[in-house]
Formats: sequence, structure tokens, C-alpha cells
Amino acid sequence: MSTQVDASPAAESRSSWLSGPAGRTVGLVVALVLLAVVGVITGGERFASLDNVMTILRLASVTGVLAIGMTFVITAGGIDLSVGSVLGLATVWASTLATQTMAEDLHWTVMVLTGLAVGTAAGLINGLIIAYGKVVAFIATLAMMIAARGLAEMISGRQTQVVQVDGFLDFVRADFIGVPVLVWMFVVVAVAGWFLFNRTTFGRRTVAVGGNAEASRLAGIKVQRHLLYVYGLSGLTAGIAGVMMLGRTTAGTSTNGLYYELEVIAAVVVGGTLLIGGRGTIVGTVIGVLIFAMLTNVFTINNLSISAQNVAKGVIIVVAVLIQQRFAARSTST
Amino acid sequence: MSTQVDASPAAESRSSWLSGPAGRTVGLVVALVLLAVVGVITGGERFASLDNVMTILRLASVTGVLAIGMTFVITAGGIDLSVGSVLGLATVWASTLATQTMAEDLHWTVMVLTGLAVGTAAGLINGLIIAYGKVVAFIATLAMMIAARGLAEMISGRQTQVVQVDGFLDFVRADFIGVPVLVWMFVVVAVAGWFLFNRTTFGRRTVAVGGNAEASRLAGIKVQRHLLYVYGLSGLTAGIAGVMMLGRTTAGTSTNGLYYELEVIAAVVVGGTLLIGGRGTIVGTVIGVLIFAMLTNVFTINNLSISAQNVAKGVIIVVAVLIQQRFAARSTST
Amino acid sequence: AGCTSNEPPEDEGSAAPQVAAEGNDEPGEKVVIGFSAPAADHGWMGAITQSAVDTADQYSDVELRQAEATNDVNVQISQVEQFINDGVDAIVLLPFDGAALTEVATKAMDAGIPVINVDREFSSPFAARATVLGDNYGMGVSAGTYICEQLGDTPDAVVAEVAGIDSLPLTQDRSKGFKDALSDCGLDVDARVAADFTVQGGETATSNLLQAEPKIDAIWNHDDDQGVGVLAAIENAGRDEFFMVGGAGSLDVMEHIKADDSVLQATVIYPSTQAADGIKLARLVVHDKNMGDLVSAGVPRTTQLYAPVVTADNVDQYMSIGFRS
Amino acid sequence: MVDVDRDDAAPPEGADAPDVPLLRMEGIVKHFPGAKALDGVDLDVLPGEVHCLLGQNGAGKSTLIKVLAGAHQPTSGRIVLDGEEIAIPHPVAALRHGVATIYQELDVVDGLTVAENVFLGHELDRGGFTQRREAIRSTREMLRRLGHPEISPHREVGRLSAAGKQIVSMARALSHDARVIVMDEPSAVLDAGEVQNLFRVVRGLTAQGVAVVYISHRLEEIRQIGDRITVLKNGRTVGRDLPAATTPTAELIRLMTGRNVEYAFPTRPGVPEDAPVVLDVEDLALAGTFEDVSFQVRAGEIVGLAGLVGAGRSEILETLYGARRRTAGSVAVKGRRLRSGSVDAAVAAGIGLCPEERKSQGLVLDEPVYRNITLSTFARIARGGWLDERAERAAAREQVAALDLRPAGVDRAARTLSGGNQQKALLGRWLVHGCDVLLLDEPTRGVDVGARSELYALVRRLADAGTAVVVVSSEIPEVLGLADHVLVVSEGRVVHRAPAQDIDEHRVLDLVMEGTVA
Ligand SMILES: Nc1ncnc2c1ncn2[C@@H]1O[C@H](COP(=O)(O)OP(=O)(O)OP(=O)(O)O)[C@@H](O)[C@H]1O
Ligand SMILES: Nc1ncnc2c1ncn2[C@@H]1O[C@H](COP(=O)(O)OP(=O)(O)OP(=O)(O)O)[C@@H](O)[C@H]1O
Ligand SMILES: O[C@@H]1[C@@H](O)[C@H](O)OC[C@H]1O
Ligand SMILES: [Mg+2]
Ligand SMILES: [Mg+2]
Repeated sequence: MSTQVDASPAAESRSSWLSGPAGRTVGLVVALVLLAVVGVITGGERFASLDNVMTILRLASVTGVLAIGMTFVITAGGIDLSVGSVLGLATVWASTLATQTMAEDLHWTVMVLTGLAVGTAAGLINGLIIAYGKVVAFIATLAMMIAARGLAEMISGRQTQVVQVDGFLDFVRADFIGVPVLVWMFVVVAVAGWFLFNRTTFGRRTVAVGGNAEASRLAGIKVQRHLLYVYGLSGLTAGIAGVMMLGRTTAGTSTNGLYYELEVIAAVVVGGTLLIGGRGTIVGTVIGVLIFAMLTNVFTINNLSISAQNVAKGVIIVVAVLIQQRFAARSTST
Repeated sequence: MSTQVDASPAAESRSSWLSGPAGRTVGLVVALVLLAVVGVITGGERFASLDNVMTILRLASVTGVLAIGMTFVITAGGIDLSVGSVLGLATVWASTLATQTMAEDLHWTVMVLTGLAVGTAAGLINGLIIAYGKVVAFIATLAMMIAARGLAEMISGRQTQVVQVDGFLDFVRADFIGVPVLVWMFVVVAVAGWFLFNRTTFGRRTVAVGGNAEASRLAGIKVQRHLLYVYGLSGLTAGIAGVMMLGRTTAGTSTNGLYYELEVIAAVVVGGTLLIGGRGTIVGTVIGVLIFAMLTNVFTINNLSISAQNVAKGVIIVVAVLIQQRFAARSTST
Repeated sequence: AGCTSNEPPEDEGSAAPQVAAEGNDEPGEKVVIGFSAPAADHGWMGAITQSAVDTADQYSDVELRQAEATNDVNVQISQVEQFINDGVDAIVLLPFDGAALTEVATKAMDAGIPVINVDREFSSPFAARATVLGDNYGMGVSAGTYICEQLGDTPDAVVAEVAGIDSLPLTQDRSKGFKDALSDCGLDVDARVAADFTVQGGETATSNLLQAEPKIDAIWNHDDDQGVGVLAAIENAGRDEFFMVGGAGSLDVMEHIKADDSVLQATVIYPSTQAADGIKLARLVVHDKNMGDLVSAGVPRTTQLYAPVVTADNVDQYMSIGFRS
Repeated sequence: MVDVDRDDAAPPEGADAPDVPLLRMEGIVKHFPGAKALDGVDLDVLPGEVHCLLGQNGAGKSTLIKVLAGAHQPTSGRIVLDGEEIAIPHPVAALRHGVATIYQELDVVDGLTVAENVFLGHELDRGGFTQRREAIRSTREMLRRLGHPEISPHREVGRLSAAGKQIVSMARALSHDARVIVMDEPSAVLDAGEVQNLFRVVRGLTAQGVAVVYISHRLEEIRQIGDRITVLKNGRTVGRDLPAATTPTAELIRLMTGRNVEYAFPTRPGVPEDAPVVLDVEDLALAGTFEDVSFQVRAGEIVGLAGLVGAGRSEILETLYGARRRTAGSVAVKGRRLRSGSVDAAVAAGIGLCPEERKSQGLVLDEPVYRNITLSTFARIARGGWLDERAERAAAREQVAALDLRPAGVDRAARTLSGGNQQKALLGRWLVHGCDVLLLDEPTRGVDVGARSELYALVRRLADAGTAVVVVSSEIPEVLGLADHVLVVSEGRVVHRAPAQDIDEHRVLDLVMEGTVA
């Protein structure tokens, strides 16, 4: 989707360890640290406290989980615009179950599983349409984004369904060694995602399919089926994020997850995953998500008007990407 | 003694005219006609009246103009997520000028030109960042989308600025041979876009850059400069659309054009322009825009529940693309 | 009946006002009403459409034509154009942006179709036959006055505000009223964040707000639906050193006020039934009838709804009109 | 525009003083991150000569000509044209100086028509509006002179065969008023007839004083068309001013490789009568492309498919491999019939394919070599989906060593390997996998002489170890020299089959031509 303008020959820098994946991450870390420095300078204690760190992490956790799934999708050469909507649909479906009387005696894990199942199902439908229907991912998932939102509205009657399932809320709101369960969930998904991406055949296939689908097919990889799974995975993470959202806000509503997709994609790409596929990084994604969360936090601490925040945010995104690119490998391309 | 390296004669006859650009358009026309048939069956007179046709065309005109610019961007292998925001910014800037007292004696064309200039400037900034900064288009224009919205809010103080410039309003609201000026503007932009795309070196180079940037560079095309122009063009159409919006609503506000980008991209892609670049069609884009506008119209006529409309829209988008693909050349790929 | 009455109706459960046994509700000539509103991207707006549809359903002589809910004024304009083409009997319009829809509403009026303007006001008086408004400035004043009453004697008290969509004029009206009322008792707004009327937006904005302000005395939150998220953030942060005033008046919030199980002490009503009122008025206008208890002829030009403060003392009175957000 | 047909053209001015170089490149150095591609190359080109550039894969030939074309900036060095030092900061500058290039990687834009591609970057226009009729007229004219009137200027280039695209590239180079035309392996995708046609064009050019820099791995071509040779090795000029016609082959190979390589086909031991049939193709057809293709390959046998470009040989391989859905017939491996249209079924049954387009169909270019080698096998190296990277690398390293793939590191991106080494990596993929049937489509395209003989020996060894091999090649001597049994394919039909020793190049060409006429 993006024109890779050929790097001007002059830009070929000396190679070093900086030019590997590590180098790409260094640029990101630098951006993150710069942001933190700004936070400390402008916010002092209020920024640097442990509480605030937890606030940032909690803030990052929901989009973070979505971003892990998105990293697989984008690496496989696709895109998923439906994650926000599907998240919303999952919260509505799960909360409908929880607020229906007949569900009184169901264990809360059933509610959780419903959320995950709804997300996964939506993802698999995306996958079917893209892999077997050969509809371009942007359009297929855009359609799902619109349709899932409508379905969520129909199911909820456009109402906000507040969940008061104690077992569930106790669980999601708990702390564990001083860290909120929501943050742990993000950590678990990120770590699992990292292993899946870097240590399993699934991850390897994802990179291969995104790098060269035709070559992968001729090497005997079932490309279509793999894409199906990748979108299913993204749906699953949307379901998980939905459950987290439900825990965080106690509310199932069709407006949950509204406009998350662009932020998630931005975080993934800022993190260093190539939008054209074939290269992805879970670590980069996590840092990308943290950058966005920290940005919001620093802005609020500084009491910037929303409008000014937006202008600043636009500028910072571009600058962050430019910094990252300075550090990133010139060597991979010419 | 040389062999025939082109199998065209055989292939040509087999695949027939359906497999060319015309064939791709046929699928679209079929989808449009199907939709119209549904409109006539369900709405009868209410749908088929001349008034209603003009209503559809007026609705289509603003996004239509954006879509023409977007066709160039996508064909060139890029994407422009900022068009909606830039449209909003243009309306705010132009209306600020118009509502300032010192501007009293300025001719209304100055306001119009301001709108166009603001759009073009934003587009050129996108182009600079993408072509020379080598920031991937999705991210660069996402940043512009956020920043332009913020800037528009700052300039307008988040107020809706009502424009009461008579000369301007008289012009934009007039009819010309029974067709509203807004629609004429769309027609003019579309026709100019068609010529630019199909009959000029600029158009050829746009396709070339999107199809194979490296080959284009080697052939002597200044790829970066060309991309700069392409994004500038998209900004210009956003400016034009902004002026049209101002005429239609009399209101300059930062919420103008909110989330147009996805709809515009969807229309362009449904129209048959390849999201990966290298192939585009202005005629397809126009039909794509008409499909979306007609959809909204048919929904309103049919009094579908609001949520159900969304579900239906999602399904229809996928079906439209599938129909189009059935008709589109199978022969291009294998 | 409905929100314009002084007495809250008895009926429980449905947010849609009950059809009162008055002459006005007797079936008459068929009325075709075109209805268009912004996207249900937050609970209040969802309740708006829902109650409008429910109310229309209660009348056998009303045919409601719902246009796709949209935040795109371009689309909304074309919907009104379509209603004009169709020759509907009346249009109930909650515009995404009042100024932007003024022009086309005027066109409808010129075509002899009465337009009932709901919630977000047109910029010209000629654009609507009747207007139903909440009292946004009044909401801010009510909330500010209540907070003044509670904190009046502590001039350095920290007051925070969680606003709704900042770019809407009505948000600015609310904030202005709030500020004005506070300054009357020597207070000001120490921290202000804006969310977007959604639960998630409220949660995010409030988490950050709480982080930025280690000690707070009172919070006013503009909208009870985003309030679900605001409350969740407060509970997540384990904070309770302040009290909170809500806005709009959802059932959920009223239940909290009644149970006294949270920082919520009060909320300010902003009726989610105003589009339902619009439907009723549209019907009356077309049937050329008077409004309920009024003696004067014709439906009034403007109806501004009341923004009372709901507290534990009077919550029972208002439970029935609280919207299930 | 250059008139390629007028052999009788008046002798050009340059021809008066043939010893004054038209172009001289001196001490060209080019560093890439992690690689020194050129390390001081000298080259001088006389007007009207065909100057051949020889060297192994990775020697730096393409890099050198890209420097000349303005596509790369040299780290240091001088370029002198007509006695004046020039700078070539971008491709436009090269074209302005009269240097046109036909690149090794096809440099056409698939979405544009033939005419649009030919005039890309220097469109015929009036005030920005393209003069389409004029462009089409001169494109048609140019294609006619190039001997390909059957290519329509209106045709979308993406729908042409690789050879067709090559012709378009050539037409583009000719459309510039060039004094030097550089051709980087133009014959790689051409068959014998095509190559002769190309030579006719080249002679037309040189007769007008245009200098041609010609790169090829096929020595017999260089003998036929070349005037002088420059040899590159490891980014340095190691041989210059060598007469193309007379320099002994052994000498050239020694200069290129630094050793003495036997440039010959391995001996055929002969397939034992009782060797079992491994691959059995019966009445295979793909509608519109080929039909009635039947043949058997026994264990240890190499079957070659000879024919012209466009005959449908690649499609035969791809179809029996399941990459295309056959419309009729059957394919069986060791007696077991394969599901149609399923590559993974074919792979599971023990078939491997090294596809024609290494880069677009074979490799995941940005992934490291070892992952490309294990791509068809990594699921087996994994346990329960869990990868054992150490085992994976070890398996890849073993193949790299066995194939003498260079450079030997398995962690570099496949993109950075030279053509021959990329081919070896693909072979390595199937060696790791261990297959009973190996399908090779143009295995030596773009591969240097040294690597070629290694590949031949390797394929023979595989066959000797019991693998059934099918080879498609547009170089008839290669098919004849390597295969045990040859099928001649023409226009989607097998027109002849014979043991390799019973048939020669002329016979094959005759058969192909008859098939074409028929
Ligand atoms: N963009 C690049 N980045 C890094 N290394 C490169 C790049 N391009 C070429 N090289 C390296 O430079 C060397 C010379 O490559 P080049 O393509 O010029 O060889 P060649 O002689 O044309 O080989 P072949 O016969 O295979 O075409 C090789 O080692 C190659 O790997
Ligand atoms: N995508 C396509 N669309 C139309 N025709 C095609 C396509 N691909 C291949 N063909 C045609 O199919 C025939 C066989 O193609 P191909 O060039 O692969 O044959 P081949 O015998 O393998 O030749 P080569 O020596 O180039 O490998 C040719 O006539 C070619 O033009
Ligand atoms: O959308 C707004 C709603 O959320 C708020 O609570 O009241 C006014 C409405 O316009
Ligand atoms: Mg080369
Ligand atoms: Mg082939």
C-alpha cells in the first residue's frame, strides 16, 4: 500500500549492529525515553510516580492487546480495520449474557469465553472473505467494522449495559504484586505473541506469507488457510481486549472501541512493522503502544487543550518515525 | 528468424473485451444498476424522480471530488487519510476569513482561493514528509489528519462559523440547466481528473510510480517530486471539496469532513483502483462514489432501522466487491 | 406527559413517555414524519433515537421514516432533501451541527413542511416551526451551584470537570454555565478534561485526570453515559476523597445516588426524551392542535426543558425518566 | 531514435578513430552497507564496438552498469565520456549523456501499455498531454524493426511473457538517442531464435557507431557478437582488452573464477531398466495452454523439456505441481494419484519445484537464507509447532556447505545473494526436504559458468541417488547435455520424445519450428 521510494544512494550509512532489528528498536527506545524526559521535566513527581506508570500501563493495555493481533495481520501483508468494532461487539455480547436473568447462575468465565468466541468468529469471517473471497483486506475489514458496530447496536438496543458480575470485576480489577491484572493480561498476551511470532512455525509462516505469498504457496504453505488463522487471531485479541474493556469500564456498549483501529495501526507501524508485510516486531509494537499512551498522559499532565494536543500529536508521530528511521536499517533496502 | 513472444492473439480473443478496464467497469455498473433496481422496487416514484436523482448527485459531489484526488494518490501507491480533516481545515480557514470584519471588502473568490490554497498546502506537506522524509504514507497522513483537525479547532475556537457571503452562496447554490452548481463542480473535477489521468504525462507517471517505483526512477522519472505533486493534488481536491461543503452547509467547522477518509478510500477501491497502486480508474471511482451515495439514499427511502442499515451496508460492500471481481479480468492474474 | 410535565409519570421501565389519556392522543389523520439524528455514538444519543422510535410506535396515525444516523452533515442535508422530495408531513431533526442544517431546514419550511428542531439549535429562527431544547447553560449552572452549596466555605477547594465532546457548542455552553456559577462562590475549575460522551472516553480521560490531580474535592461530569467510564476509572484508582455530580440523568446514575454506594451525589437532568417530544409536537403541529395544558393556540415556538438537580432527597421522583443509557 | 535496420548506413564519425574510447570508467569503487561491490574497476568502451563484460555471479557487473546509468552513486572513481569527465547523479543525467540501459531485473511497469512503457520518462507530449497516436506509431515501428510486429503497442505489459517484457525494455533503450547502450543479461529470458534476432539488432546499432556493453553468462554468445572483453572478479578488473573471438575459454574461466573449471556436462550413467517409475503424468491438460501431456520419470532419470519460450513448459511443471488447477489428466507419484490444484499435496507426496522466477516465485527475499532453505520443511524441524532454530540453522548450514553456497553465512537476507547462489539456496530447500521428484524450471538462468557446472554436477548426483528430475531450459544444449530423455514441447503439445543421445540441437529446432507451423 505504500510506495517505498528508493532510498537515495547517498543515504546508505555504514552498517553496524544498529542496522539489525535491534537498531530499529533502539530508535524507538530513544523516542520513548525522550518522551519520558519531557514528562519528567514538565510533570515532575506527578509523571514519575509509580502510580502514574501504572496509569500509563493500564491505558496501554487494551490497545496493546489489539496491537499484538494487528502485528500478525500487518506482517502477513494485511490490515484489520474492524478491531475496534469487534471489540465493541464482544463487550456487548458478553454483557448481554451477563445482564440476562437466565444467565444468573452461569459462571462469569462463560461470559469471558463468549467475548473471546465472538471476537474470534468475527475475525474468522474477515479471514474467509479475504483469503477465500479474495476481497482486499482494507475493504473486507472496513465492511466488518461497519457491520459489527450495527450488530452491536441491535443487540444492545443502543444501551450501555453495565455489568455487575462480582467474580469477574473482582478478578479484572485486582492487583497482583502491585500490578493491575489488566496490565498482566497485556503482558501475557505480548509474551505469548512474542513466542508465537518468533518461535513457532505459525509466526514463521506469517512472515513468509507477508514477504512473498506466491513463493510461500509454491513452497507448500497453505497460504489461504494461514491467512484465515491470522485474521482469526486478530479477532481473538479483539475479543480479549473487549473482555478487558468490560472489566475496565464495567460497560458493554457498541461505542466501545470506536476509532481504535487507526491508533492501533499507527502504534504497530511506528513500532517498526512494515505496512507492506514481511517484517514485524512484537517488541516494537509494545513500545509503539507505550509511546502513544505516554503521549496522552504527558499531554493531560500538562493540561494541554485537546486541540493543541492533536496538533502536537501529529507532529510527534512524524518526528518519532523520523527518529526511528535514522536508527533503522538502511541496509535492508537500497 | 524470431519467435513470437507475445501470446496475445489467442489470449485476447479468449478473454474478450470483458477482461479489460471496460470489463472491470461492467461489474460496477451491474452493482449500481442492481442497487437502482432495489431503489425503484422499494421506493418507486420516490426513488426514481428527477429530484431524488439530484439529491443523490448533490450528496455524492463532495466525497466525489475527494475521491478523484484519492484515485491519484492510491494509484501512485500511497494513501491519504487526511482528506477529511484537511477539508474541515479548509472550511474553517475560509470561513474565518469571511467572518472577519477586515475581510468585508474582499471579493468572495479570495475566500474560495484561500480554501484551495490551504488544502493544497496541507497536501504538499504530506507529500514532503512522504516523498522526502520517507515516512510511510499511512502514518504521515494519519498524523496530518490529527494535526489538521486540531489546528482547525484552534482557529475556529471550536465554534461553527456561519458564512453569509452572498456572492458566494448565490454562486454555489445556483442551478445550471437544471443541475446544481455543486454537481457541476463534481463533473468538472471528474472530467479534468479523467483527462489528467488518462491523457497526460502526469497521469502516466502516476501509474508508473505506483506500479514500479524503482523502474520509474530508472526510466528517469523524478519519483519523489512526482509524489509531492500527487499529494498536493489530493490536498487541492480536499480544498475544493471544502469550498463545496462550505457552500452546502454555510458552516465552517472543524467537524466538517470527519471520517470521510475511509468512505472515500472505500469508494475508490470498490471502483476498481488497486490499493497497492499501479492501476486506477476515474470512471470506476465515480461509479463507486455513486454506489455509496445511492446506498444512503435507498436506506433512507426504506426506513430500515438505523442499526440494521449498518449491518446491511457492511454486507453490501462485500457483495459489491465480489460482484465486481466476478466480472473483472481473471486473466490478469493466474 | 413526558418531560414537559411537572409531575414525573408513574410508569416504570420505559424511557418513552406514556401516551396520556388526553384528547390529543386520539388517532387522527395519518402523519408521516421524517426523522434524522446523529450517529448513536454515545448512550444518550442512542436513547434519543430509541425513545423517538418507541413514541412513534405508540401512535397508530404516525408513520416514522428514519434516516441513517450520521455525523456527516452532508449526508444529513441530503436526508432532509429526500424528506422534502417525499413530501413528508413534518420533519424532526436533531442536527449534528445546527448551523450547517439551517439552510436545508429553511428550505423544508419554505416547502410547507414544519420542522421540529431538537437539542442543537439552528442559526435562524425561520428554520423551524418549533424547537425543543435542553438547557445546557442551565445544566452547568445547576451543577456549579450544587457544588458551591457543598463547598462554599472552602475557597481553595479543587474542582475538576470532565466535559463531553469539546467541539460541540453545547459543551461550551455547559462549561460556561458551570464556570459562571462557580465564580459566584469564589471557586474555579482547577482541572478540565474532555472526553467524547463514550464510556471508554470517560474512563481514559478520567484516569489521566486523577493522575494529574492528587487531591480533588468535587468533579462535574457532563454526561452520565461517559460517567460509567468515569466511575470505573475512579474505582480503578481507588479514589473517594471527593464527590461527583453527573449530567443528563441516566437510570444507572440515579441508582447509584439512591444507593449512595459511590462518589456520585447528584446529577443534572438533560432529557434524553427530547426527540420523543419532537415527535409528539410534530404530530400536534400537523394535526393543528394545541399543546396539552396550554390555553394559547398552537404549539409553542420554543420549549426549553428543565434541568433540575437530582440528589438522594428527590431521586425517587426522577427514577422513571432516567434513561437506561 | 536509432535505426536498427540500416546495415548499409554510412560509417559514423566515431568509426574514423576507433581507438579513442567513447567511454572510460576509472577506478570505480562502490560500497554497500556490509558489502564492497566494486573495488576499483576500469572499463573503456570504443565507439561502434560490442564490449562484453564477464564475471561470476556477484562479481559486480550489474553494480558497475548501474553506476554508469546513474542508478547508484560510486563511492569513488571517474567517468569520462568523449574525453570529458562527467557526473551522473541520477538516471536522467545518464540518458542525457546518451547512455541507455536495459537492466537485468525487468524494469517495466506492468500496469502500463507497451507504448507507454517505451516512452516512460520521456513521453511524447504537447503541453503535458500525451501524443498517444504518435507514441503508438513509433512504438509499432520500433517493434517491427526489433522483429516483433506481433506485440501490440496497446497491450498491457503485465500480460506479456518475460521475453516480451525484455523486448519492451529493448525498445525503450532504443527510443533514446543513445550513443552507448548497456545490456545486462538481455538473453537470459530469450531462446536461441530470439538471441539471433537480438544480435541482428545489436549489429544494426554498432554499424551506426553506437557502442554496446553486453553482459552474459553464455560464452558462445560472446564469441558470436563480442569485439572485446573485460573480466571482473570480486569487484576488480582482472582482464581487459581481450579479443572476444580468440581468447580461449579456459583462459576466460580461469580469469573469472581464479581456478580451472571443467566446463562440461557430467557423464550419464544410464538409467537401469528396472528403476521404478516415480512420476507418472497422464493426459495432463490446462485449458488454453497445453494438453495431452503424458510422460513418466523413473528413479534416477532426468527428463528434459525443450522448446521455445512461451511453449507452455513452465505451465506443465506448475500444473503437475498443483500450483495451477489442471483441467484434465492425472499426476501420480509412486503410484499415488495427486489431488488437483494443491501444492501442499504435491509437496507432501515428495515433489519439489525450483520455479522459473527465483525472486518472485521462489524466495522470500528479505528473510535470511536459512529460513528460505527450511521454508518447506520447517514444520518438520519444529516440534508441536515450536521451532528449534538451532536444528534449523544446522540443517541449512549443512546444505550451504554441500552446495558450496557463497557467502557461507546463513543469516544474510536472500536478497543479497547473487543469482547463482539464490538458485543454490532453492535447491537446498528441496535437499533438506528430501524429495523423490525435483522439478527445475530454468535452473541456470543468470547463473555464471562456474556455478553452472556445479549445478549440473549436483543435479546429476541427485539423480544418481534416486531422485526423478524434470528440467525445463531454454538453452537446448543444456537440456541435451543434462537430460537422459528429452521431450520437445511446442505450442502446448509434446511433439517429440527421444533419448538425449539420439537427438541434436538442429533437430530440436526443426521440431519446434514444425510445431509452430503446424
Ligand atoms: N543493494 C545492495 N546492497 C548490498 N549489497 C549489494 C547490493 N547490490 C549488490 N550487492 C552486492 O554487490 C556484489 C555485486 O553484485 P552485482 O549484482 O553487481 O553482481 P553481478 O556481477 O551483476 O552478478 P550476476 O551475474 O549474478 O548478475 C554482490 O556481492 C552483491 O551481493
Ligand atoms: N498471465 C498470463 N496471461 C496470459 N498469458 C499468459 C500468462 N502467463 C503465461 N501466458 C502465456 O502462456 C504461454 C506459456 O507461458 P511461458 O512463457 O511460461 O511458457 P514456457 O514454455 O515456460 O516458456 P519459458 O521459456 O519462458 O519458461 C505463453 O504463450 C504465455 O504468453
Ligand atoms: O449528544 C449530547 C449528549 O450526549 C449530551 O449528554 O447532551 C446533549 C447531546 O447533544
Ligand atoms: Mg547482474
Ligand atoms: Mg517458463
